[in-house]
Amino acid sequence: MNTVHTGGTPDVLLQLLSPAGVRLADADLDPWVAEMTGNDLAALYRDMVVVRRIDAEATALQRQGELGLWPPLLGQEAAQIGSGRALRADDFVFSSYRENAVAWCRGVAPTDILRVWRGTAQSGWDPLVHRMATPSIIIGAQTLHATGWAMGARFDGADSVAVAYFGDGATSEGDVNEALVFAASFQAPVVFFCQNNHWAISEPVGLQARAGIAGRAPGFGIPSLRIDGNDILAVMAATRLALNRARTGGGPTFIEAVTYRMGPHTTADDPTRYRPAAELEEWAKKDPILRLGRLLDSLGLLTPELEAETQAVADATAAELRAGCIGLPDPEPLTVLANVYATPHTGIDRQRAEYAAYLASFEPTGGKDS
Amino acid sequence: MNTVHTGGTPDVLLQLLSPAGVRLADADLDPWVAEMTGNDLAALYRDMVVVRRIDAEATALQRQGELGLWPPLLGQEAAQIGSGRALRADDFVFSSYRENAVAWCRGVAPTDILRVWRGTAQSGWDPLVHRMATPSIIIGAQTLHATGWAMGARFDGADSVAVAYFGDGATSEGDVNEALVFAASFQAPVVFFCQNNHWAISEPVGLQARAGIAGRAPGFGIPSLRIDGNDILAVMAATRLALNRARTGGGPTFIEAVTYRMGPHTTADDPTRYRPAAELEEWAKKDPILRLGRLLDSLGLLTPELEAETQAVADATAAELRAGCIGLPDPEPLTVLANVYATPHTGIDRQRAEYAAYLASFEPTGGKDS
Amino acid sequence: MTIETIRSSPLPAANGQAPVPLTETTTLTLAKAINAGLRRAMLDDPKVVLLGEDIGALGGVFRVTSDLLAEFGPNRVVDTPLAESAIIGTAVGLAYRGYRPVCEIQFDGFIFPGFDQIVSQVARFHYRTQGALRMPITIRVPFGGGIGAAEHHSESPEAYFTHTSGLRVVAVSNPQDAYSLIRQAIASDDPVLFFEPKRRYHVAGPVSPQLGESFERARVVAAGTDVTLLTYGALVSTATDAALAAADDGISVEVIDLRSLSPIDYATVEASIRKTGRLVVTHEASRSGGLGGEIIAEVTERCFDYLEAAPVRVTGFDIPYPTAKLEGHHLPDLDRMLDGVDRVLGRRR
Amino acid sequence: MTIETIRSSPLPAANGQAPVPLTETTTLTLAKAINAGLRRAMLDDPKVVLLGEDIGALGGVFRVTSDLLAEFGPNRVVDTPLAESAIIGTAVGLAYRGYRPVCEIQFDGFIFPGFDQIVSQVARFHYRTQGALRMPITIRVPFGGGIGAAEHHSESPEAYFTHTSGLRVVAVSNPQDAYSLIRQAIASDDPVLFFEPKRRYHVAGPVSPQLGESFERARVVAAGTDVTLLTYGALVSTATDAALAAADDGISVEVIDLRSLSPIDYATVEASIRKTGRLVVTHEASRSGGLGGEIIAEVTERCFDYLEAAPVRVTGFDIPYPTAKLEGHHLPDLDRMLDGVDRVLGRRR
Ligand SMILES: Cc1ncc(C[n+]2csc(CCOP(=O)(O)OP(=O)(O)O)c2C)c(N)n1
Ligand SMILES: Cc1ncc(C[n+]2csc(CCOP(=O)(O)OP(=O)(O)O)c2C)c(N)n1
Ligand SMILES: [Mg+2]
Ligand SMILES: [Mg+2]
Repeated sequence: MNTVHTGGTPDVLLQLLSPAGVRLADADLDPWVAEMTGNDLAALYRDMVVVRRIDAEATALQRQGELGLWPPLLGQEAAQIGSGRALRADDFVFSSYRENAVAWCRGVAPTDILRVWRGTAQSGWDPLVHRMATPSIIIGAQTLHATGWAMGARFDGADSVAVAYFGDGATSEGDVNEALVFAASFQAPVVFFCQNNHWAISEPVGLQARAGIAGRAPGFGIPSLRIDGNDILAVMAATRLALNRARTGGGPTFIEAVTYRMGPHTTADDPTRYRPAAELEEWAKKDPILRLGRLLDSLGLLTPELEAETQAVADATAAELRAGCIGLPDPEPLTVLANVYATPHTGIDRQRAEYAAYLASFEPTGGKDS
Repeated sequence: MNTVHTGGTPDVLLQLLSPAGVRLADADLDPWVAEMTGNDLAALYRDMVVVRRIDAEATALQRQGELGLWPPLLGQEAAQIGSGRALRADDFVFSSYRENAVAWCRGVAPTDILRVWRGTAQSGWDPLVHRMATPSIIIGAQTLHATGWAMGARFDGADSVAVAYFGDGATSEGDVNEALVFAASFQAPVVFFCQNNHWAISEPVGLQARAGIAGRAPGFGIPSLRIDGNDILAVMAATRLALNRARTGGGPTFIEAVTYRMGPHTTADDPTRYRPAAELEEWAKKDPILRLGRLLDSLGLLTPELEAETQAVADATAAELRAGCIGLPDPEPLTVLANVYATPHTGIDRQRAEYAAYLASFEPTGGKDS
Repeated sequence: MTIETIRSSPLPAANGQAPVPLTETTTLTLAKAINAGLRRAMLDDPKVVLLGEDIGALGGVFRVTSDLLAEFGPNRVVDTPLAESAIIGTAVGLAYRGYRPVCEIQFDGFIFPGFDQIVSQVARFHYRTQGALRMPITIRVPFGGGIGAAEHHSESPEAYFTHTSGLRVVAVSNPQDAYSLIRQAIASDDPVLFFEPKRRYHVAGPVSPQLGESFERARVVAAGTDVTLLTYGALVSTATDAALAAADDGISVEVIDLRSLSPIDYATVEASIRKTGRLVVTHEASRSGGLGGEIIAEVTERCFDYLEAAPVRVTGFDIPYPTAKLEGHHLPDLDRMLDGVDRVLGRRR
Repeated sequence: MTIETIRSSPLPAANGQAPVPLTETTTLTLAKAINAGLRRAMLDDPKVVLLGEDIGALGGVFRVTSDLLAEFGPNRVVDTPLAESAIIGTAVGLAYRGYRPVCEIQFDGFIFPGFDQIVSQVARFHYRTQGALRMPITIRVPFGGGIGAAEHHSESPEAYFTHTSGLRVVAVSNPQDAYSLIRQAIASDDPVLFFEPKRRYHVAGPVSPQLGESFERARVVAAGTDVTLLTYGALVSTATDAALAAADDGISVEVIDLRSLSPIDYATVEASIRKTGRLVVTHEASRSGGLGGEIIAEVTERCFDYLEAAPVRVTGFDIPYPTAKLEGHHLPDLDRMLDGVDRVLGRRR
């Protein structure tokens, strides 16, 4: 297997699909997408269009004051859908805040993704139900959680795999490096999936990783792959390859998906302060959706029906999202003091009783304004 | 320069001196020790014998209850003297607790090294005078201090170099990895000198670094060298090479000195619980002092005079150490509350006054027993 | 309660020009006042360097370091890789070399990866080396809630640092103090945790170029005789409003802005309590182990005979910082402060 | 003061045999009692796994995990690489999978590299997920001084954790509690910081196999009527001695061992203070921001009318933990406790 780099800095960028939509051959990756049908490709296309639409709608909702903040994934659809769709239901995802398309793949309702950003909950979904952890805002922390989960899977003799998603900036944090150490030591079935979107807020990737991101892992004893993250076929193939290594006792794999954050860091960010406009233009040419569209087109699959159907799903999802978002109920006041502990706790119980009494003292005039 | 590994896991172990004391050639390292005279070799030999004697005497002092604890360097004399003697006076050392021979090279009086372990002070010497930081007990923390110091040296346009000493176990800590990231990003003039002595208390190096220690740095964009740490010539040459890279704008270098902790982790440790006896025997054959002795002998330099003189220095140093240790004054009681801040501080000033009054209240009966 | 977003209001774009040094009293936002203080300190002492994430071209996510990169260059305004332990740890190394590093932690909740370096290194080197080594490091931390943010962006971790000997801890509440105290913090030969009330960043006020009185001194914001209301940071403004509201009710509340959280200016606090006999302490941080308890214990010890009632705490609950739609319940507001005043006066419960 | 070294006394060598489970009251050292408790928990629940540095073949630097690797194998007793953040962070992942990890932090001072994972992750997941995810993680920390050790080996960091909502904090003082409470901590569905008084590790006492009363309950160690002396961990023994000494002087001191530091059993504390009217709190940790202040503030609020004097603190100073030859000055000892008792009785100063 030549594409798995066990040493040195891999500078090859693995691709199965050129920006022009031409299918390229790669002996190592090809087998992992060999059985894909036209329908499969169309499904991936639909996924990408829909999550881009979710992203646009959420951005609009933020601009309209319905969300506090939104971290767009614009440009990273292939990296997220390609990997997310490669997972098995019993695998477990540990992600950062930007993996909204992965959540989509894990069956999370779009409205639930918004809860955190509307501020009605700190976890939009039950992590055990969707087998996707609450996204980590502390950069890199989740890579250790993924590694621990994978250690447990190995102890249990299970063939489920943990997948840790994180950004290029995250690779500088101690936690991510400690995760690589532990994963290597315990040969934990974990896939480290790094989306190198070239920026950590205003900082270019070169500040974080002088030798290239994929070059880091082999020094820890973890093979790595550097793939075109805007090429959904390469992403899917590489993820399947890595998952399979993990399932069959091969231990951890590190994937660098080279992609680009086409939007701001979040809706609060203004990238014109630090990012050359030309760079964005360059990457627009490598758009992941256009690219798969071109392949579909060349295969005669980009039919008006597919376009229409995709559009309809996107429209419906966006409408559902908007209505769902606006309809999200505000949490009950006293839930502020709920669930701090799993078992009764004299300290919190007292504060809860006191606050309930305090709120009740406003009752005659209609309750505390909140 | 072939010996500086910029990628992959270097498995070559660079040597200039075989365990039998035979001088070996290495095109990259040779120039850095080309000008060494017989006197220079004899001086290194003397250094190693003396620091081993200091180590033995300190161990004895601990057994006799004069020290609380002692971390022996037995077996690591070449790694520490070879590197310590390569430094310039204006370089700055940031070390761990085991680098007593490096402190010796920095001109720290042996008795001062003991202060910490006798418990009379938390820093045995003034770090700014000896240009060697107070040894870090928190594993790995000092590698960031070294990197910061080196960033400052670069900002200042100075050609001084920071040297960070740490162990194989330390490479697992987030801090050490973050230090590599920062050093690479800022091309800081810092040498990372890792003594791989095969153990971190009871844990073998394989638990910490599956791919080998020297293989880690290239992935961060830092070239590395893997050298025989019991070969004082290789150590000195590699350190000089790395220092020179740093001084001339080449940025950081990582050195893995492969050596062996022949004693316990500290005097409180019992390695028979976890370490195979055969391993120790194997390494005894590679003893760094024997090895240089054999070279000197083959060069006709291991004269009775040298032996006698070395012995005399060692004896004198040990005697000085013992007398110095036992004579170390206990700190004055009120120093417990001194120097918490550099500037007056109402909180601590009050506690100091109160405690002085409290102590004074015992005066009639001869003061508080302490 | 509406959701405010971080920087929901448009921010002035970087103009690329070096601002003129503050020479006379000028109206500045709190954020701009810190910017001006940083700039003054950097002009005065070439050993002052800034370290942090996104502090260069972007000028920090709150724009507190705007334009400083352009003026002082990348060796003085250092955009660092994304690693808080390294930001603090390299600052220690710089201090070893005689620098006066000013670290920016992007948000309160991101200080914890750097906690070990702060607690075990920065705070201790002067003591450890018996005074041989100074750690004139300033760690700037935008802190507190009320901005409708996601988790880890609204915390008040100050008590972790006031329990750490060797650190000084300062919290500012207004543009003038922001300017004067950041300069004093940087000039201090001791390490200083410098807490900036992020929800007050865009509130403007007059700033004179004076250094002002020592940052160890608390400030009596409003004089009063019935109750002492003690606070710091963003809540100083709320407390001042509460005092006004109480005055309508005939209650005279003395509001004190602590400014220095470690050490605490007990001379000023004691003088107030000897006058009022009643104390309310209010902060956003959780109650248990928060600064309020420490202050009450100390005041009880110093002024037991002057206390007419048990001191009262009005604080955040003992919960992780809650989701945005619930933070209005967690944060002490005017009503809860008045409730505290009522309680210490025995008027309620 | 003499220097004691860590493990200066010879330790029993690993015998390689699995100890018989505790079935009747047996005399055990505190360290062995924890070992027995861990073993019981591991036998009872296959999801209990131990993680830590040197806990396998070595049995931990204090031998608390002796023989467990041999009995349970490397998937249950996991010697980890040297990285505290990872020890805690992987425990979180294991908890996600239904495990009950028990992490050993080798010494108190080494917990700080893991602080972020404890404070921002372990403590919050239950709240964050509205109860969907439990974090039954126990973090064992040998704590406190008095062993003549080098820096970072003698600290009392408990107040950082009692200020962290979402954590439970327990400190044990004797072999029976060590055995019972480690089992309760592991069985708890909440995360527990479990502080072990390292200078008492080798003190033996009777241990019955009972789980005993809930770890939330404080224990009245010695009944008394004049002064309440509140403490936990290693100082319980000193406080008991102080009570005996005070009795010689005709002063009746009630000694309370808190056991749970978060939450605190204020029912027991209040009952005592209503009786004595006088409170002394003593701990090794620094005074400012320590647990003493919190307790005094709370007691003042709850029992103001019962207090006959201002409560007194007898604690470590506001200094980094000092060098071994000075720790005798820093640590509260019998004399300083008696001085505190005298002060609260108005007999001195
Ligand atoms: C520990 C920590 N430090 C700082 C931040 C603030 N922050 C949020 S996102 C971000 C950049 C992350 O960049 P990257 O890892 O590349 O992910 P991306 O945003 O590009 O997806 C920073 C610095 C944080 N969330 N956590
Ligand atoms: C942060 C931290 N964790 C744990 C320890 C306890 N400890 C002291 S030395 C040591 C092993 C260090 O091994 P290594 O880095 O290989 O250095 P060596 O002792 O072999 O020189 C450990 C775990 C510590 N001092 N600091
Ligand atoms: Mg990025
Ligand atoms: Mg080692």
